[in-house]
Amino acid sequence: MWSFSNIADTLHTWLHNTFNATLAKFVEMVLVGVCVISLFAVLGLVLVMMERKVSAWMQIRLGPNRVGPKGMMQSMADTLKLLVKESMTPDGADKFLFNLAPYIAMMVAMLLMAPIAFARNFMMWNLNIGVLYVSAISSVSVISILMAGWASNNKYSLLGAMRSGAQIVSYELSAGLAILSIVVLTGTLNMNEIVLSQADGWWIFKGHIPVIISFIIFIIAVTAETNRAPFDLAEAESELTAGFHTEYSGMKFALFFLAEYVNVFIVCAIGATLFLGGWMPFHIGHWDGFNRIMDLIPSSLWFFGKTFFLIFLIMWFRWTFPRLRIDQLLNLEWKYLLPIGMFNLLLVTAMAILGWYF
Amino acid sequence: MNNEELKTAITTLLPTGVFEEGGDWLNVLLEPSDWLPFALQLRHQEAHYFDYMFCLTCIDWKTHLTMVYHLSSTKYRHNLVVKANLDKAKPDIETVSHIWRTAEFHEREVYEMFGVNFVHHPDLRLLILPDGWEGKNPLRKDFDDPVNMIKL
Amino acid sequence: MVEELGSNTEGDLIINVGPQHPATHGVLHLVITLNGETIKKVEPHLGYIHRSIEKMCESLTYRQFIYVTSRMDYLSSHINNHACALIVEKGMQIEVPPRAQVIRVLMDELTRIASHELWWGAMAMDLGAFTPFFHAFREREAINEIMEETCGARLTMNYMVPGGVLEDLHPDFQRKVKEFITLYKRKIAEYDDMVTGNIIFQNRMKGVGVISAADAISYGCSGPTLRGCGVSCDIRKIYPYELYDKIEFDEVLETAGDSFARYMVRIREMNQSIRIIEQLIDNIPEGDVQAKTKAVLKLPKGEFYQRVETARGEFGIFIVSEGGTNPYRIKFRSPGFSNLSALDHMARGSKIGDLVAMMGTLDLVIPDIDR
Amino acid sequence: MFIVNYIKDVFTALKSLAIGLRRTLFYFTHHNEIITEQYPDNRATLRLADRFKGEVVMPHDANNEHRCTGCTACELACPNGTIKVVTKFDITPEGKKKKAIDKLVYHLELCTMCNLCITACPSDAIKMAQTFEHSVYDRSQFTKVLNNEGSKIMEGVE
Repeated sequence: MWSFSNIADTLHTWLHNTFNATLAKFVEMVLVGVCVISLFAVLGLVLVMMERKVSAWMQIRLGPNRVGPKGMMQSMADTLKLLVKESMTPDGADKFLFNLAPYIAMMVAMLLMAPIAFARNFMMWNLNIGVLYVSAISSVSVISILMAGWASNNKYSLLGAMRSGAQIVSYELSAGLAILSIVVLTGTLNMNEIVLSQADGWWIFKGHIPVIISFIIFIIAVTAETNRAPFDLAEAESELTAGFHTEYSGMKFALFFLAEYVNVFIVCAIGATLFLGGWMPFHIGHWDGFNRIMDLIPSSLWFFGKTFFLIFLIMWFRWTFPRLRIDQLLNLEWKYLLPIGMFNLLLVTAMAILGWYF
Repeated sequence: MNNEELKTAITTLLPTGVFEEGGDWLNVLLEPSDWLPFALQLRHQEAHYFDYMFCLTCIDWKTHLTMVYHLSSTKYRHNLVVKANLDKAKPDIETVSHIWRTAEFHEREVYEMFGVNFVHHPDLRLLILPDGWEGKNPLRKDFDDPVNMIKL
Repeated sequence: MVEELGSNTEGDLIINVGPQHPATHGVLHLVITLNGETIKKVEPHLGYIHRSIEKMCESLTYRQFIYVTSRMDYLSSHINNHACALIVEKGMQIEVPPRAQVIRVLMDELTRIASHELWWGAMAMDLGAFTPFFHAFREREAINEIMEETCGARLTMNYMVPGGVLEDLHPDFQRKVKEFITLYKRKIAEYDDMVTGNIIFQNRMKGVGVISAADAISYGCSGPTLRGCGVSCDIRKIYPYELYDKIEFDEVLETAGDSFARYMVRIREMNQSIRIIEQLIDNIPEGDVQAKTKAVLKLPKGEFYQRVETARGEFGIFIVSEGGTNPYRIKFRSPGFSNLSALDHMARGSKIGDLVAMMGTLDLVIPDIDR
Repeated sequence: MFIVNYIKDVFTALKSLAIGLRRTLFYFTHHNEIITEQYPDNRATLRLADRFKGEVVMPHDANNEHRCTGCTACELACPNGTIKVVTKFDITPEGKKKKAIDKLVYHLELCTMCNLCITACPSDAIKMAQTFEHSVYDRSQFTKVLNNEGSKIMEGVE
């Protein structure tokens, strides 16, 4: 049976047999680059489509249904439209930073892809400090937003960027604490090992209530970190028109847009890895028959299924809740999420020491 | 208070006021110079308590302008119409925007539409007309705009 | 612009909200002075949709000027038309047939519900929740269909004429209205689920945009804005017109004076409107829908004032007649204009996000303000 | 006590959010609640209310005859100057001059569908049509002549 890891291995051996080591390495790097970029494009299209359909059905609408079968090509058409649009740089903007910002947003999203385990034995970089790497790199995305807001020379953008700065810096903490609780339980920072530690059950089931609390905190914090409603203060439409990307148009806007969706995918992938067992199939105790059927489903499907479930969750929040105000947003973090998260970490640590998990 | 009672009460307040007949409400016509002290009494005297100004406008009678103030009381539910005739060449009247805050916007509207000058108004600027509007006041009868007004 | 405002200090941020801005629902232009996120001053600049309807009406006859008022507060155009019809009837002492009176009240209340539905959706959207907007339109659509069938239009109905209404009710009217009432009663609970009960929404609304009763009266606020402060000001109750003194309904009052109070007034007012409709829908008397009027209407010399309660507050018409076929001077006292003047007072010291919540609960309709 | 209130706050907040989430999930899964009308596709079945005020038209019968006497009542009733009646004099067989319409010009772009012209018309010559797709490429196309080419007044209409 084929799987991603088999394909990768076959390709690896073939390349090394055909070319010399340096060239083979180079070709592999190019291939990985192409894969990441195409994954980016596909993810952008799929997630935009998904968002539009989810929102439409919640809003008793049909959603896009004209372009292509069942409207599936709609986001393709939109991308095409954005590509051919004039990408303007306003007078008085800091041109270099203004044009740089979307690429930084993009680059951050790309870098975050590296340590994610997409399927059994299939990841770009089996990094031993994967979790730390992810939390470190994801903080960089705030720089692109601040840069965009400042360089636009627009007051709305500036306000949006400042809001976003305060927001991301605060919510990093609770996201970090939630991640830490799983690290405490597994004793490793390696994404692959975290997945492997869940072979006998996902952490959300194994870890009792403290892990469920961490999971809820994680979901809330990453929703805020990716600037999605109800925490979309950085682009709050009814207050700041479009926040930090008010002045962006055409492809530069599309890059921000894409980066937002890819960020959503990545944080959901991390959430799925940490709490829902990554590519690990769903197993129930000693039901061997059931477990074997579950094993038949490819590991990549498990991974994407869980990730998309979490993405749906975040979209569901977006289309249900009103937006918070900036002071309430910070209140929520500093008065509720952070204390609860810290206390919860204490519980998890006690649990880990005493071995009170399955 | 009904109109008759109001009439006697106001006569004591303002002996020079002229009452006009007709309409649902009591109409009193006064000199512009009497307006501010009279307004203060209407607002603050417990027996009258006209705390709600629901309409403020002006009429261009070609020979003169007439300010019309519609007052009402949320406590006693009585209404009063106060009018003051203004000289068209020098239409000055004291502002009442510090007594009824709603008058601030309404007076700005009357200022630009009729050219009435409200003395001591805190912020007498154009409100509805575009910045830098020059020329006549649109709601006066002699205003003519051959471009934007469609003649039927 | 900066020089004009005068009172600025170093470090203040001056932002133009509008004329094209998602939260202003039209072409309202607010110049706000900010200190960080905190609002120091809000200054409305009006007139982007000013059509000088008052001047236009001076050249229209008493039959014609009714239709211009539909274009002012387009969400409660029926009630505006009603005020016009009432003032002509008052001036000429026209007796309106009982059937026409009932129809008018029914239409007024349906319009009020439709207006509040749109407000509810738009208000939730201002606060960042998009879904309620579409749900509100489902109920509003049902009303629009009823209007379309009977009045022949969906927004600017032009159904009131001096002396009655234009045409008799459509045969389906009663059935459709009853269907709407069932739909409404089923769906109104969802409004609480999605918006009213939501903790984020409540935190955004409670204690925001507080105005005291005395200030609200001084600013000339009316309608839900004033009733949210606990001041009884429903024209239907205190100066009844048409049938309203014979109908049972409660004036909705809240005491907090904040955005949430104004919100609750509107939500509860919809239920009262449903109550009025339920009372009348089975008791429409038979008879004419239009009184016999002269071909040319002439108001006697004098001054006339008529106030009605629109969805936004007290709408008044002041007509000075010289006895001719046209009004000599006409003044529309629009509720939005006075309500807007209180915005600066409410907004000082709150955050930008709150400004949106305040504008939402004031329910601003820009043509109503600019006229 | 503070801790109890704190926890209570968190739970009531979460509960209120869950209620909202349940409501949107209901609509997400119940597609029969969708109310979208796919407009250009349902043109064939779309029927507007009989009283819908779309535009003013002048009905003609099979003999290309209308009921308009050219009395200009509609022109006078219109608040916006939408209708312009251009009259001419026909010579009747008896040799008398008779007033009739040459053209009834209607400016759709000025019309507010107020129905005043219809109520003013003494001979029911004009009525409201239920059309609503009024978009055209050029503004001049909004100016319409309501009576057909070569049409004349119906017998017996005064």
